[in-house]
Amino acid sequence: MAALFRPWTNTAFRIGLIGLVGGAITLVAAPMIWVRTPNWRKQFDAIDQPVEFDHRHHVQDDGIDCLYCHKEATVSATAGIPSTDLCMGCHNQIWNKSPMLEPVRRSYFSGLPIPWNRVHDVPDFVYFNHAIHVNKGIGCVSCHGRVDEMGRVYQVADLSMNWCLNCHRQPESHVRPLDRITDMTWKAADQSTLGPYLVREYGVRSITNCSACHR
Amino acid sequence: MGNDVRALWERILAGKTGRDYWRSLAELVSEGSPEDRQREFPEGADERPDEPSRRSFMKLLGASMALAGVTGCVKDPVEKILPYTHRPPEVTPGLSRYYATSMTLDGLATGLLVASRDGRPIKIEGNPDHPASLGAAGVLEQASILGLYDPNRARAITQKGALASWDALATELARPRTDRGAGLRILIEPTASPLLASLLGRLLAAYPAARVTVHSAFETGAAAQGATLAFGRPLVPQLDLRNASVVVSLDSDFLDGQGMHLRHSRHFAERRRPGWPSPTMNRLYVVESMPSCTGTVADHKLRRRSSEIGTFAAALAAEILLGGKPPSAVSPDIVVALRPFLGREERALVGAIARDLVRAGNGGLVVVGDRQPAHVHALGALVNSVLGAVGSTVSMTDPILWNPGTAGQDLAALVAEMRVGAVDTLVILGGNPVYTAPGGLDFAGALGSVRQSFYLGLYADETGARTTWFVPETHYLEAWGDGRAGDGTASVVQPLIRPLFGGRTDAEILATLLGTTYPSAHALVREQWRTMLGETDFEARWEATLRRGFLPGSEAPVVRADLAAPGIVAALATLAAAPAPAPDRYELGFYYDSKVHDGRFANNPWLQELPDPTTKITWDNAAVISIRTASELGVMNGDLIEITLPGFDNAVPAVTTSPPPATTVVLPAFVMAGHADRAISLRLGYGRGAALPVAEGVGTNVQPLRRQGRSFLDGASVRPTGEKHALAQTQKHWELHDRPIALSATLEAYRDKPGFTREQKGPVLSILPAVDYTGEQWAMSIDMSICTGCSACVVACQAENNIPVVGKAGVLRSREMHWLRIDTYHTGEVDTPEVVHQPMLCQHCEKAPCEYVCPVNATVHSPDGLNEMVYNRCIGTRFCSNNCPYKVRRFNWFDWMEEKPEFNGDIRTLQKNPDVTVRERGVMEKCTFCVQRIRRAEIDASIERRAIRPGEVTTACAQACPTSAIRFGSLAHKETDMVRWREEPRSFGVLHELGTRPRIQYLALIKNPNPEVG
Amino acid sequence: MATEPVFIGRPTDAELSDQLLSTAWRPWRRLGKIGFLVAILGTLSLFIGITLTVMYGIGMWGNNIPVAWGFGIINFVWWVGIGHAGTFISAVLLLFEQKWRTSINRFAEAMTLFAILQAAMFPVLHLGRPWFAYWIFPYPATMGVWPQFKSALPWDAAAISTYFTVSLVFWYTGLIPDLAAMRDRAPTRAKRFIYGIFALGFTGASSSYRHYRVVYGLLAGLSTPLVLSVHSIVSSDFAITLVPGWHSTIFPPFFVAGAIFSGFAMVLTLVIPVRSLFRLQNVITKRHLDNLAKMVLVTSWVVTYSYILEFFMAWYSGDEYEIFQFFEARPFGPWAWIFWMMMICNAVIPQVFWFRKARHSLAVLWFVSLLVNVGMWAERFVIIVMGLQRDYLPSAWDVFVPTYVDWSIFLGTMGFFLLLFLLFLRFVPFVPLAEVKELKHELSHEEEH
Amino acid sequence: MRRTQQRGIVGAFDTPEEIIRAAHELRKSGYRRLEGYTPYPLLDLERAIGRGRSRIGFAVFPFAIAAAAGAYLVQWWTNGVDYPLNAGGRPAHAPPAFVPATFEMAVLFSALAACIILAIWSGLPSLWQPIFEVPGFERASIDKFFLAVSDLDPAFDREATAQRLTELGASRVEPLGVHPATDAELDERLERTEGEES
Repeated sequence: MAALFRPWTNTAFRIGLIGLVGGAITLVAAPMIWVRTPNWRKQFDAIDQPVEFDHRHHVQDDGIDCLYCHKEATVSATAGIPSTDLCMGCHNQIWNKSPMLEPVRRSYFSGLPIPWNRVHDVPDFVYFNHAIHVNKGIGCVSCHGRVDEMGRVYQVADLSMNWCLNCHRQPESHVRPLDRITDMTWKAADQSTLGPYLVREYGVRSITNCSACHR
Repeated sequence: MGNDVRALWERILAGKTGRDYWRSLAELVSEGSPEDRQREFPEGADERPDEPSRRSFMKLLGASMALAGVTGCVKDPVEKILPYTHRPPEVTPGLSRYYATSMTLDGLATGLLVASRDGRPIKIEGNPDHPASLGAAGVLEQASILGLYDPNRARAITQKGALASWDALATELARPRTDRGAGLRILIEPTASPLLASLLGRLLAAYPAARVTVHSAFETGAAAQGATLAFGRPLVPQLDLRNASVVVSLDSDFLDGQGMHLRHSRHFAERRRPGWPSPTMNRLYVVESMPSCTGTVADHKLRRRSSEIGTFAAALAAEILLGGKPPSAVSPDIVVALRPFLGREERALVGAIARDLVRAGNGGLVVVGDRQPAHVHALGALVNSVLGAVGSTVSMTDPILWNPGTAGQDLAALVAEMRVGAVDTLVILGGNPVYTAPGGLDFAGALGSVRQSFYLGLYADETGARTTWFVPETHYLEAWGDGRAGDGTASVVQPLIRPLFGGRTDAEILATLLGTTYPSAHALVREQWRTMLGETDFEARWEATLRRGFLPGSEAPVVRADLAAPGIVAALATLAAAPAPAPDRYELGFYYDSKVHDGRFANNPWLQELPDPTTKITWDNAAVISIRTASELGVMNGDLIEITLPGFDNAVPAVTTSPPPATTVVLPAFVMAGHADRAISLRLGYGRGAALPVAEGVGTNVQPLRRQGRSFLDGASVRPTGEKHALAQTQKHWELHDRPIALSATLEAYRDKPGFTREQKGPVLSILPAVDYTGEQWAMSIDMSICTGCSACVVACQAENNIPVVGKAGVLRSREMHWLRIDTYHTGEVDTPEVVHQPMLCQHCEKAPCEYVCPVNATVHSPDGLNEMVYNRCIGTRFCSNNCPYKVRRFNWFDWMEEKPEFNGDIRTLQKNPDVTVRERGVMEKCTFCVQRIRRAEIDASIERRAIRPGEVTTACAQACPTSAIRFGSLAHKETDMVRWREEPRSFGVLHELGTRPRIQYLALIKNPNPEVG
Repeated sequence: MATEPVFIGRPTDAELSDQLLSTAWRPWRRLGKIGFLVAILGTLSLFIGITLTVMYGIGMWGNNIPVAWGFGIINFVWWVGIGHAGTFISAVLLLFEQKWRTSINRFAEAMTLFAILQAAMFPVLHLGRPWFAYWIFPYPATMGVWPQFKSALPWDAAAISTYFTVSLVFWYTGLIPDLAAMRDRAPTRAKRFIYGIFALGFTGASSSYRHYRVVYGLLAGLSTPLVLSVHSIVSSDFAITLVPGWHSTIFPPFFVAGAIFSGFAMVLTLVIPVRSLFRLQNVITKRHLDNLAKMVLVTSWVVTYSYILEFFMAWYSGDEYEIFQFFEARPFGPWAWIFWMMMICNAVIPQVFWFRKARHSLAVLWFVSLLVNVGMWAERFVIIVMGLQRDYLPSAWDVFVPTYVDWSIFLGTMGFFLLLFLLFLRFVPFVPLAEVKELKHELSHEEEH
Repeated sequence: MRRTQQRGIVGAFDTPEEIIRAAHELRKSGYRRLEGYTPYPLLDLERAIGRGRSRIGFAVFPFAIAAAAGAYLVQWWTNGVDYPLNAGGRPAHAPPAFVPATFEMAVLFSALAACIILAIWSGLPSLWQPIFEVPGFERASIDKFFLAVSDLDPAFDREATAQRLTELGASRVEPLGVHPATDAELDERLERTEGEES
């Protein structure tokens, strides 16, 4: 009698089988790849701000130091967003008519804060402390990238725990002299010798235990 | 069922050792069979949320996203940052600042330091320099921070329930009176505030006919009246326990719940700790009806009904003056009057105590509780002066509380006047009299016949609902004001935050009465203190005072006091005349609750969930009775009993204005070893009415049974109703089962055999490689000898670590979240057991059993010896909790913020500590040794390129402990007490033989019994 | 007395095939329909229970501190245990060349598969945050954190997943010749088509059979240590801890024995009704039931011995916590009646199997097997709940009280199990046709010589 | 096993004994490319057609070893090397604790390997094979025993072999894989057979 299946079913069936296995593998692999993409990590997408604040202008043209506005960085966990009166310190003199600065003036006179949008956002269970990093020779640029070249600021590092551990495991390859903390362009002549020296000098410790960041 | 229960009790009492008793009690009374428990939870009656909350769905959503994301954290949409517009120079975002202020309770102030972060107060600590605090902060002080953020606080001025404006109110209040104040009555709580005193003074000057009633749920004047008898003038005793070597407490809980209890605890502990090499201790006798915290640390506890304590005092005095040779000459009349009391108590016992006191001489001390009537205080004063203790362990000063003098009027008189309509304006400043007034006089009814009544209160409570005008009061953390500590030290109250709901202070109301329509408490305080600090560079001194929180050297001067025989004779006469208690009746004793006090803190979830130090009951009050009483009545824990006080209706002339208050109260019985027989102890402050959602329906209001001027009364009849009520206890087993958990010994035994804990410490054999711990190694030492079980540490921990509240249902299911609990064990005699308090928290074992069973590395050990709990890594297998022999781990069975928003949510979230993660549903949590504080200190030290200093870091519990029984620090700091204590012979580790190598060392409880007492 | 034969009658291969295959297309009677209804209702309650748990949290269960593990883990261990008999019958008995295993092995294996499915739900479901269950596997995470392999739970994950996969493979391999038979015998073209796909084009060529036999034996050889390892690992969830009553070195063998004990009981519970419903008395003879009963009796003794040993060791160790656990908490503490129920069901009742009469009365067999299942569930309850209710610090003691969600999930798994089992009976030849024919062939040979 | 090009003759037998005898005979008379199709494994037949013991076991073994090694290495590297954490004071690299997972993985992969190799060596899955075209072959899985002789067999001769099979007791003899089956033919045949059945 006639067979139930035709010759072509063999090929069809095997292709189907391969598809099945392949599909299963993709199902597992795809998300693992996805979470490593800048897209998921929210890297490189410049964020709009209520005020068109341009770091390029303030840092490069005016040569204002990071710590002038973000002064808490040296003492507190948060780097601090400057209060409106700090902005107005200059801008009641210069550009005090500029429509660009309208929101600032409104905030200044109404007393309502300017609602900035957070760019570097780690989960709430991560207790990052600016003070200790800044005081132990980790430069702004190391995590925030060339902010001085950003019109609208965006996240450069992927801010994954692996990324944190990467530096925590070998601080010597990232430390820099304390007077170069806010220097965006500084490069060590020879990090391999300078690094270990600074680590000893500043008493930098490689801390990878959990409660260092999670409490 | 009554009979077989009776049989059970008989069997228990027959038991030779306490052991059988405790066991049976554990099995049959405390816990009940699971089948019973099941009945408590009928299908679906557990904490099943009514309808799926939005967040739960978001959770699921998040879950699926996380699943898709194969990663720990799901990124949220863009978050906002709101910087200051005008930044205050002193504020640094992310750093806490501390401000000195003080909290006033029952008129006496306690100095505090309050941590403020980014403008919101988040934590309360004691003010180390303040005489009433010495750096400690009690349960109520700690918890008051949550009271500030209570969303149920009143928010608006109302007139007859309708919204009204301050202007309208002010004009009403300030309306000039023509009657010299004849119709004006002021009802205030006891106060020692210089500001209020002067304002009231001015008021009475302006309206000489006005009358002031000082009312509190309890009489606070007994001591002063006693002194009037003993010394012929009203004085109050100031204790100095640093000098006391033998203390006899007559119904006094001086280590907990009194104005100066923090100071007393600290000083008592200093003499209590049997240090090494020469262990010496003071000795404490406690005579009381209901076991108190003080009672639990006593070397000898004597169970007496409150009414018998007077007799005891007399007998003691008799023994001292007649038993041995009189140590000092007293007037013969006293001796004569005392003679009949000789032997009214068992002489061997009282004699021994008397001799002990005499030996101690001016190191002896008799403390009489405020609950006792004046004549007992007089006898106390007698004994003290005979011993020569006056001037050494106790000194007399003028009363600290403000006294209206001739303008004064007691509550009963006021109510009578109100009822006949003689009062046209009644101004009530706090105190919620409708609830706190004794049931005897129907205050609520009388209030109806007052033309115009004003009430200033934190809540629109029972009183607020009945007065014509209601004014929201400011919380003390929002207010300017002042007060005096128990020793008279003038202290300032300064606000840390703008009033959240508007609100006024009592001073402002009084000022308004005096005609200023827009008073400012700030201005008033400054005015007042101008007079106290003097004009000369006032600003600087004012600034200094604000920084310090109080005015040094302002304590009340000690006055000389000589015995006045006639008064004492009179006292003895009243005592002799006291009628014998009816045989078939029971004595009712009324007590402040150690958590909700007189009910003013009833809306505070932390306090409601805090286990009572002695009964471990949460979310309830009970009729506490002795074992024999229980056996007489045939009841066990949770059986509802009906307490009736006969002959009530004629106590008050005309109770026609409103339905007469009930004379019977039904509430659950709780059987407590160490309680006096044939007496029933009731705690005030429960059964609050509406407007307090948290407190509503919690416990039973026992005020209807109270009588004006009596904190205990005789002649109640009791009847079991046969119904049951589930009491939510956090601890149900009180027996040690001979396990080496909470070790104890007597002083002699300790001297003879110091190494009695040797089995429970030292190295243990292990096949595991030694982990070398270098650098800072965090550890804790706890001295059980000086732990009174007051539970301040528990609340401190709750405040510091964002610990959620689970509610009664949660506690009944044994799901309370406290990281730190106080285990209380009973040993020894059945009737009067020895009590051991053992604060139990994560032991931070070096070989932690919890760690190696976690499949995902969510709990691991840090190089500095901490047992780390990583919430964000935890998947919630609960394996760690199973393997924790100390059972100190807590699990988030629900998202408590979601499931119990009424306790954890709303603006209460403003209190949360920003340095501690708020734990998600389904993760394990536990004591972290306040790791956030440790890391903070590490960072500071590291930035300054130095090592952490000894004492730089301490945990919330250690910081709050009134007796400093908890010491925290690094093992590297050899010179600290924490380390020295561990080297004392009596130190030990709990469950040492398991080889967990706990980082917490306990110091065994040492008691110092009098060998003469059998 | 002559032992019963393992095969009755002399049907031709064709008749035999029709008898054994037809179950897959003969229309069902009312009884089957009712069965399905019950099963579906049970499954429903399971999914309601799961939804509530995932939506609100583990708080919906009765667990608390100290009793952090409740029904979840009880059910897990119980179901895994039941699974063991299937593998035991099909693998171990195969290696020992027990003829009587033939006609019931597929049946038992299916039971294994479905039991493991029920069990596998719980390790995930009982988590506080089930959506992170995958963290227990060592995959390259952006967090850079790994599982902790000193815990017994990753072992569990490995063991259970392996156990399920291997059992599935084993089962399917055995099934292939019969699927081929179904392909060639099924009445409608559609059916033949479907079975044909699953038969993978198997022809019964000797060249395939020669590998086939070896592989089948190999799988049996692998499954035997596997079945022992799985419950040993499950037992180490308890044995590696220091909870009184858990911390014991006899747990692995004790648990394996218990597992097989409950497994055989479950086989009896299922086989007896099926046998009569489908009139298979000739292939599943009294001999099979008799042997099963004997196995139950033996394992019951192993379990009983372990109980006695536990008590002895508790006393002998002199460890006060163990002593309290065994001599006070279990016999007299809360839920004590469950402890006594366990003792009676597992140690006493199976003793009736000493009597041939009992072994040959379907009613007795069936009820005893039911009671054994109850008893083994009770054993898990006793170990897990009672150990935690009364551990080291009396201050922390408390009792466990299950909630309606606990029950809906527990009963739900039974419904779901029944559902899968009925589907299996409906669509798969549950007596291995090829093997029975082989057996018949061998038997006929034996008779000749 | 080039089954798809397999051609030759199939003989159907009614009992195992017959087919085994037939196989022996053919073997004796120099046939080398024989294949039997039976409802259940017949060890004797395999021997008769000259198939020795299967070596599949050796093929599986390496997989077992590889899996075990891999499992242990993963545990050792993740816990001991990449991120060692102090869990309960136990050593980060704890061989005893790593045994269970190692063992389980070995079992898992050898089982999977065994089945996959089995499938490959027996040319499965292939839903269609020429043998299926042989009329009456559907009984091969029930109660008939088929013996196929490949035309690649040195001793193969269409008539003679057919003759021989009948002599040896084959109830019927059919050509195998004679018509390269096109879909069209199959369709047309199918109709016919279905006609017959009904």
